[in-house]
Amino acid sequence: MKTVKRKLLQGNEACAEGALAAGVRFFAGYPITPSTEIAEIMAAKLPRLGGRFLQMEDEIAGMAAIIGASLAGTKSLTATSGPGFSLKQENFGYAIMTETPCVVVDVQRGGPSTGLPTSPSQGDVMQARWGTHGSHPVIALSPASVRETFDLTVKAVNFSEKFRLPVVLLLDEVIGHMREAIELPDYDEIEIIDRKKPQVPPEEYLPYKADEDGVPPMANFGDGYRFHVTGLTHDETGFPSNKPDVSAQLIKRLNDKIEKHKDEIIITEGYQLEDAEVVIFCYGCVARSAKRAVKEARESGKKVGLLRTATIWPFPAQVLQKSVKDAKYVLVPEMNEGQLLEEVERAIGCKLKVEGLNKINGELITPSEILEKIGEVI
Amino acid sequence: MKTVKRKLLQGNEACAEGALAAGVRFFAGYPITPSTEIAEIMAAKLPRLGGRFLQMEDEIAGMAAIIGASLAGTKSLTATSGPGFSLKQENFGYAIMTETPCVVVDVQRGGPSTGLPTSPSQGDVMQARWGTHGSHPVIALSPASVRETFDLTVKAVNFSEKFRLPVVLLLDEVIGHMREAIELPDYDEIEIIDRKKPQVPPEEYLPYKADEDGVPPMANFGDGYRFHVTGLTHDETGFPSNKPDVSAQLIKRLNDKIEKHKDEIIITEGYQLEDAEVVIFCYGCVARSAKRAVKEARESGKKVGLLRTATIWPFPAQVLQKSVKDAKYVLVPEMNEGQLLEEVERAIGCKLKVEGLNKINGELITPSEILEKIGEVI
Amino acid sequence: MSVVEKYLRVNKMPHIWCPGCGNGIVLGAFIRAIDKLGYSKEETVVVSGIGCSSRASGYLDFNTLHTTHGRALAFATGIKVTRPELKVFVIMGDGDATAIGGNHFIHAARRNIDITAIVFNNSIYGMTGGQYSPLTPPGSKATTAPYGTLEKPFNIPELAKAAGATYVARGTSYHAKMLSDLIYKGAQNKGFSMIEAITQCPISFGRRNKMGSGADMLKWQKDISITVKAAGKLPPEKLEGKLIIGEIYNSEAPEFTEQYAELVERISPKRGEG
Amino acid sequence: MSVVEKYLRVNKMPHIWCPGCGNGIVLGAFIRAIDKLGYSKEETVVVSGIGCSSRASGYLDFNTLHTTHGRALAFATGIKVTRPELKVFVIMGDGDATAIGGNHFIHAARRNIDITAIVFNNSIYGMTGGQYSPLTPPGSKATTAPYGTLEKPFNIPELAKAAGATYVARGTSYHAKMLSDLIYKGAQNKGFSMIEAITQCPISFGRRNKMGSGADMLKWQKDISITVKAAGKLPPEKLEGKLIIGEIYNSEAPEFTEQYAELVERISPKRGEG
Amino acid sequence: MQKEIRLSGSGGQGLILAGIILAAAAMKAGKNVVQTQSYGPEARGGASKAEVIISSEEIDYPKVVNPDIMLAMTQEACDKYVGDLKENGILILDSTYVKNVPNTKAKICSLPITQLAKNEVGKIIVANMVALGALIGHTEVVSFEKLEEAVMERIPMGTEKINKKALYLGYEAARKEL
Amino acid sequence: MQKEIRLSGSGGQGLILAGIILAAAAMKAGKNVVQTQSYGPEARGGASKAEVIISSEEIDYPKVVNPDIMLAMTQEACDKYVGDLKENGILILDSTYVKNVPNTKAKICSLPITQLAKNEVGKIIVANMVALGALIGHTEVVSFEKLEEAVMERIPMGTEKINKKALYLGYEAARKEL
Amino acid sequence: MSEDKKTQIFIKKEWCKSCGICFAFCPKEVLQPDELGKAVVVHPDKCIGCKICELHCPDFVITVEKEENNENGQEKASSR
Amino acid sequence: MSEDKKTQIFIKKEWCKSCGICFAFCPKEVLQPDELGKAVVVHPDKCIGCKICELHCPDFVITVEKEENNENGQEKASSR
Ligand SMILES: Cc1ncc(C[n+]2csc(CCOP(=O)(O)OP(=O)(O)O)c2C)c(N)n1
Ligand SMILES: Cc1ncc(C[n+]2csc(CCOP(=O)(O)OP(=O)(O)O)c2C)c(N)n1
Ligand code: SF4
Ligand code: SF4
Ligand code: SF4
Ligand code: SF4
Ligand code: SF4
Ligand code: SF4
Ligand SMILES: [Mg+2]
Ligand SMILES: [Mg+2]
Repeated sequence: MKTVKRKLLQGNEACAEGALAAGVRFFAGYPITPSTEIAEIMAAKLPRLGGRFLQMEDEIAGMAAIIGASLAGTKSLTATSGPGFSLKQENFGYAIMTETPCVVVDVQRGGPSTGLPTSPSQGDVMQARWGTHGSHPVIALSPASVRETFDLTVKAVNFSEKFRLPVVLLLDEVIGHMREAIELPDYDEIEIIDRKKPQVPPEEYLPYKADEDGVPPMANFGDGYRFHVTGLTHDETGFPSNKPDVSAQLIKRLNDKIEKHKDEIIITEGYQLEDAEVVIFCYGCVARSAKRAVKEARESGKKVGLLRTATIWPFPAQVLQKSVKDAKYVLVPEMNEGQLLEEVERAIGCKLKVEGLNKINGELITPSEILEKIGEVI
Repeated sequence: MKTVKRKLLQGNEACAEGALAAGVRFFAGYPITPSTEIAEIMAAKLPRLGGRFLQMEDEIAGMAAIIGASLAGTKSLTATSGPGFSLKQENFGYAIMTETPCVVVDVQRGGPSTGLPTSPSQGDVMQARWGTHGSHPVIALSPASVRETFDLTVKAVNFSEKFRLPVVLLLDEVIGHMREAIELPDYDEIEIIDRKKPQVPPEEYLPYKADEDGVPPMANFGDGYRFHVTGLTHDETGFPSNKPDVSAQLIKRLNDKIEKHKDEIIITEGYQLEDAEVVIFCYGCVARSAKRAVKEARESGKKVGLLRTATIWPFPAQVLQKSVKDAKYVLVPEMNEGQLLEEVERAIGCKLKVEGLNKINGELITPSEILEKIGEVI
Repeated sequence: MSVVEKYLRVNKMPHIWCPGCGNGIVLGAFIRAIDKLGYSKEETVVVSGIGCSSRASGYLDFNTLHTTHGRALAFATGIKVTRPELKVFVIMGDGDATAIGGNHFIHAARRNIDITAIVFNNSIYGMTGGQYSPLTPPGSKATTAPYGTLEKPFNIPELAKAAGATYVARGTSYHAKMLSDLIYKGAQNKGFSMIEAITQCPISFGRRNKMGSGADMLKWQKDISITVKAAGKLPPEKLEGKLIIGEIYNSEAPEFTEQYAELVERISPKRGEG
Repeated sequence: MSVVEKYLRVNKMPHIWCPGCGNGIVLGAFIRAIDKLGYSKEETVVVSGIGCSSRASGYLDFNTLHTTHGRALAFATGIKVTRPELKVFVIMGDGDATAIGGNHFIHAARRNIDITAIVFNNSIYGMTGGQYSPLTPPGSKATTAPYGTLEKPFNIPELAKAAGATYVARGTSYHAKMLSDLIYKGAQNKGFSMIEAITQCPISFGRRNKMGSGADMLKWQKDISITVKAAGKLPPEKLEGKLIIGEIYNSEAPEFTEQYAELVERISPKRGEG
Repeated sequence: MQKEIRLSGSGGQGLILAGIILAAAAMKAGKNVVQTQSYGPEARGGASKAEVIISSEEIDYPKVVNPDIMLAMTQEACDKYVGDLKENGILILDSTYVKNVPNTKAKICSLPITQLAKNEVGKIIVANMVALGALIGHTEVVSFEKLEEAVMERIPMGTEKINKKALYLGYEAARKEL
Repeated sequence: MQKEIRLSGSGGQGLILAGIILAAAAMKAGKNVVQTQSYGPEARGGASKAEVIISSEEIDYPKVVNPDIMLAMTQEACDKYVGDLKENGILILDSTYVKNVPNTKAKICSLPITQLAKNEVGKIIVANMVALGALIGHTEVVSFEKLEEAVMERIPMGTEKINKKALYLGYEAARKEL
Repeated sequence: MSEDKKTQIFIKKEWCKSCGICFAFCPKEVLQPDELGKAVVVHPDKCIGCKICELHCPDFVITVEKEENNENGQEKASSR
Repeated sequence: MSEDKKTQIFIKKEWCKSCGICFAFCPKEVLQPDELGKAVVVHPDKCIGCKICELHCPDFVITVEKEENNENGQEKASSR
């Protein structure tokens, strides 16, 4: 990839830039710390790129508007933080059910409730998975650097288009507000995925008939394919049905289309894992502390490695299982009460010792806190 | 307990009756199938009991209003279904943070989104735990009969008062709409718990200073104790603080007050467990099918038992571990894609074979489906 | 083929509405308006919320979107802002539009975005079986108001106007032809148009309030209605209990998507790509 | 001790508001109104949303509730309905009250529930650093409107009135004394009262719009204001760009908690316990 | 001894109320009883079904799989559910709507229920009571007295007469068929 | 080689902008750089802190634990953070507000930063630029030229002159102290 | 009236829900219920083509035309 | 003016944020900024007790009284 010149970018800025690079041309949202810069940049840039920015009356409306815009053919994104993410949950589920591509950025801050609005947290990890009612699939990504924020935003848009679902990008206040000197890729060389278009004429189009890959081709409103979209359980024609089979098949397909493409969606990074006795498993800003901790531990001769996941959901259980094959102890530092820890336990809990290092005071976990915890075991 | 005469009651009716028996005198909500009967009964009965019923403009307002009323001293409850539960999540978190007693009934229907409004489901089990942003504790109960709906509604109100948090009562369309001929207990003999009142004069009252049990005594607005309530992280005085210690202690206490009283909160029922090789673990309406399946399996000589939990959250991991000590196989039938199954796997997954039986087509799992699945293993 | 059938998804008929329900009449009036407007099916988008009335979208052979309860206008805003060339109509129930959806209602009006909203006002939550709505007349019985409603209803034409709508009208299913004309006119307004369509719900509202059959309720509509013109000639006390129908407000103000286009125009040449 | 200090939580001072912010002035006006009303601290409840202005509740020595963004009126409704004897005031920012909270705003007004709402209108989202609100004057700069706002603002007195409020007024922080009187009067209205308090945010609004210091912005308020009385004598074209202040609407209608009490009265004797 | 009954037809025919009344009658007779239902989102017109299980034991699984007794008030319902009937089951049909009598081993009682309601009582809306009467007349799953009592407790004031009449009409018609 | 810098004071003093500019200057000098911040919910008045790490290697942990260089623009900030300074660290104080100079082994450079801004430039608001100039003047962690370049790119049009003046003022004052 | 200038009334009976609105409002009693309440044309010759029935039938059952144009599946009654 | 009928101006300086509103609006230039912009009473004798400063100080710094009543922690300047 060719690169353009270095820039000092904030995580939130990189997110906005990534969205624009991926072809997002509509943003609708409601301001909330620590996500607001994303909206502000979109407000400045979208009208210059033929796009549209809307500050809606609330987060619910923001979510609704991006779904509407996406159905009409425009790649769309919204950004918020915990309280707003909670409000978006109903329409988030609607996007899942109607298979509407879009991206929801949640720049996490301290919760529950209004909590600590200006402090970092990783408290919405489980909410991203289970915040809306009903059984449903989810993709959620979480970057650990400004540059990765750009990359994962592009990926989030791409995944949403490819698999037709809302994708969650989980930033945290540290990543969102941090500035780093980074090089952005040449925009022409970024892989951009657009939703599949129908290959049949309008009369033959069944809007919810999936291809082999579980994903139905998608026509846009106003492009000559007239069809019906509903949040009710529906059949391939898109019209409501409460036949048990139809319902079971629909929900199963929604889940399967993600489950089957897990390998493509899951992005992880291993560091010093080869001979690691202790594996640190983490994500987001905490991975920065963990990396430093690994370096320092290695300097003092301790066999410590790091598995960082950029994909939170679907959970990378298999990668994790492979990565800890020779380990004795897995540490899961998180800025919450141990949310992903539960998944780790489920994946490997009976095979080796798994512990969480949980910090909920609004401050980033430090390398020395990790080292101390590791010191207790090796 | 003395009993009064038998009545043919619907689950939703029993819920309303239980709420009234427990002292609920305020209901605010927004109609939604299949929960609406609860509101309708409250609308008819509350004004006759000196209470108040309000149909609010939406579910968000319903949740807000019951919190307000509870802070002013009135036991309060709202009822909804998935889409409304999603909308309530932000203020649900506010009740957690401000430690305001109240009860949210979610009569589950098919999801995600508008889904199958008139069909049963158990799709909101994980949402009850993780629907709102941030790390937080939760109590969620789920009955399996009309009579138990009455009892657990009383318990839900009691737990909310005792531990000062919003309690979720998860019904499902089958239980909510089913009618059974039941006997209600004599109301005078029902144990009613009221929030602890402060033992100090107003000048000395620290509204968020907890007693030994982790729960702070609660004064009501308008009763002479003036204090401040906020969803921001706050110290013992109730005023906002973003000191790391204060924040960590608060969140920890919120979690601990439930964790420490787990044994009191967890309610389970074992059936034919003693020598069971196969244990069915389930909750809600599915437990009815499971019980029949156990009876039929026993008739054909198969050692099958049932562990039914009425408490979904906190999850009864220890009870489960004890109950399956001698089992070889645990079956978890659920009307979702396997939500509580994940908790079961975490608790016992490495020790014995655990499988889910998942039905998402809007119909109740049948005894024969369970028997068939069991037939595959014994 | 009748005019109506030309735009119906005929294979979805008969619709789910109860015998005598006014939703079909309002839907017919809507279709006749579209026909007269001459909009193509491809360029027309109908967005609805959740409720009996909101099922209308499924019966219309346009681009149709059946959204979540109360949020139709917010979805529609996303469509209209990104595709201003499309003709966007929004169908909502009274609860949908003014209870849970009240905020989107006033904000769409405030922005004066070129959307035509039709509120099917049957005075009740029909779909959920008869709870009162913010438009239920005071004193009416509803499942959640067994002793009669206490709450004062909105006057939604006034509300829409105060919020910023530029075309505001009220019709009834009895005055089906006029209703169609009001929708026709509203659609032509460049800006936010709100047409309140008073319609009968014999099952969830009428029965509980002893209003008789669908036909009886239509007669009642006839009896209480008075046109804006006629009302203008009467003293206020004579209007007590009357339903004013017709075009209530019609004005001009900048339309949102046009303003946006002007903004783009304004900033584009100066600095190029951002 | 000054009147104001009598009601302040003095140990929370100095407050978090920026130098020159008008919130403190409005808060002072509010406190003076309470003092004049003679309400006890125990019977007074102040509910606020989220925003700079909503921090006011924390500084007041009453029963105070700092809720979620936009929802203060819904919380307050639960309090007032169950404890009608309490004096319930709601403090909201312009975004709080009319953006995310717009629905609760119109519904509290519709019910005419006896709550006095004070909207601190600084034309901007102050707390989050300067995004435009539904009350930002058109053409203003905001962080989310770098080219000037396009959206038409609400006239919230008109909106409140159309929705059903029975007392509606507008004051400014410049006219601090009058503002206090308007709050005083509003609190005495039995029903829903809405007082819009125009106030200055020099940091998030004024600076971006080159309006100078807090003092300069107060002067600007003075220049553009005209009382309802004076405005009544001028032709509409002379009112262009003017801010009408004073009591805008004052009427009588049944109050919700009283109506509810009557309902209870009405149904109680007849049938006994249900 | 457990009896499982399914009442099927379409929304608006009052089958759920009929199910509730049947359950209440059985309760009055000292039985355990569970009543469930299923219906579409339509207020009127969609498929609708009410089920009642009457037993002297505890009732666990609350739904009816193979009914002992089934009422079908529309052709659609009849076709959909007739296959579930127990071999020696009883099928009660409203011949007003069920024109194609199914091929089944069950005992069939076919009566023009809706027509009876319309012609003899003057109100189609009481067809459910005619049907209930017929069901009891044919099966005696509860006594007519208990049924009548239960009906009286669950109907709007002022409609006692026509409901009673409808009930008796169905009862008699079914007795005659026996 | 890694340099860790903390700029501390209260909201409204422009420390975050100062941090960004410092980071941008370091980037211009070809370094890796991470800039973070922390602030309260107050738009003005609360504690505020900006941190910059400048390094020729990859920067992992982005926060500053033990700064090499620290700027304190309020007494509160000074008292709170001075203990974190490295033993041989450098502490730059605004003597306008920091009246109690802490007892520390670090090298102290005390200048009346805000007063300088007010008296010499006529605008308290440029105190952050005076501070930045002083920081560079004292530590040369980046060159004055790069700093000036970075400032020019990040300030509102029309304010170039006074910002340059402030920057230079601080720089010179610090050089004099050396 | 309508002596010889003819209207045609098409009834899509399978959509009719027997609501009675058309009978109630037809000014000429052209329409009547059958035994299940569905609309039938009993006096086609009396029809004045006012379309009140068409505009008010909630179920799109009725089409009234001045000219011919009979479609499949529709019961037709013309005034001739 | 206020020749001998006295007002007292109390200034809670530690709450003052130097916003300048009081100086800008005092009709009699009674108040002035100190070197950090905080309010000080420079011409107590000129005060007419209009309370414009008190009503408009956003930080509750200023109390103007016609009578005595000095409290701890408040800087007092009386017109006598
Ligand atoms: C979030 C949410 N809350 C509640 C409901 C339940 N619900 C469905 S439609 C409806 C109201 C219907 O009334 P109205 O909008 O007036 O439409 P109508 O059915 O009368 O046409 C309600 C409360 C829902 N689907 N979603
Ligand atoms: C659900 C939710 N959305 C967004 C926010 C972020 N937020 C906090 S205050 C605010 C707006 C503040 O503006 P306004 O209500 O006018 O009050 P002001 O600060 O101007 O007094 C916003 C958007 C939030 N806290 N919660
Ligand atoms: S319930 Fe009312 S609104 Fe709904 S379809 Fe029936 S009659 Fe129409
Ligand atoms: S940001 Fe504006 S509203 Fe908020 S405290 Fe500062 S000046 Fe006041
Ligand atoms: S067109 Fe008029 S006259 Fe003819 S049938 Fe219809 S309503 Fe009757
Ligand atoms: S109005 Fe339509 S649905 Fe009603 S009876 Fe007449 S034809 Fe049938
Ligand atoms: S009371 Fe009036 S004259 Fe006296 S200091 Fe205050 S503003 Fe000036
Ligand atoms: S108005 Fe108040 S805060 Fe402002 S300078 Fe004067 S005393 Fe200080
Ligand atoms: Mg309605
Ligand atoms: Mg504001």
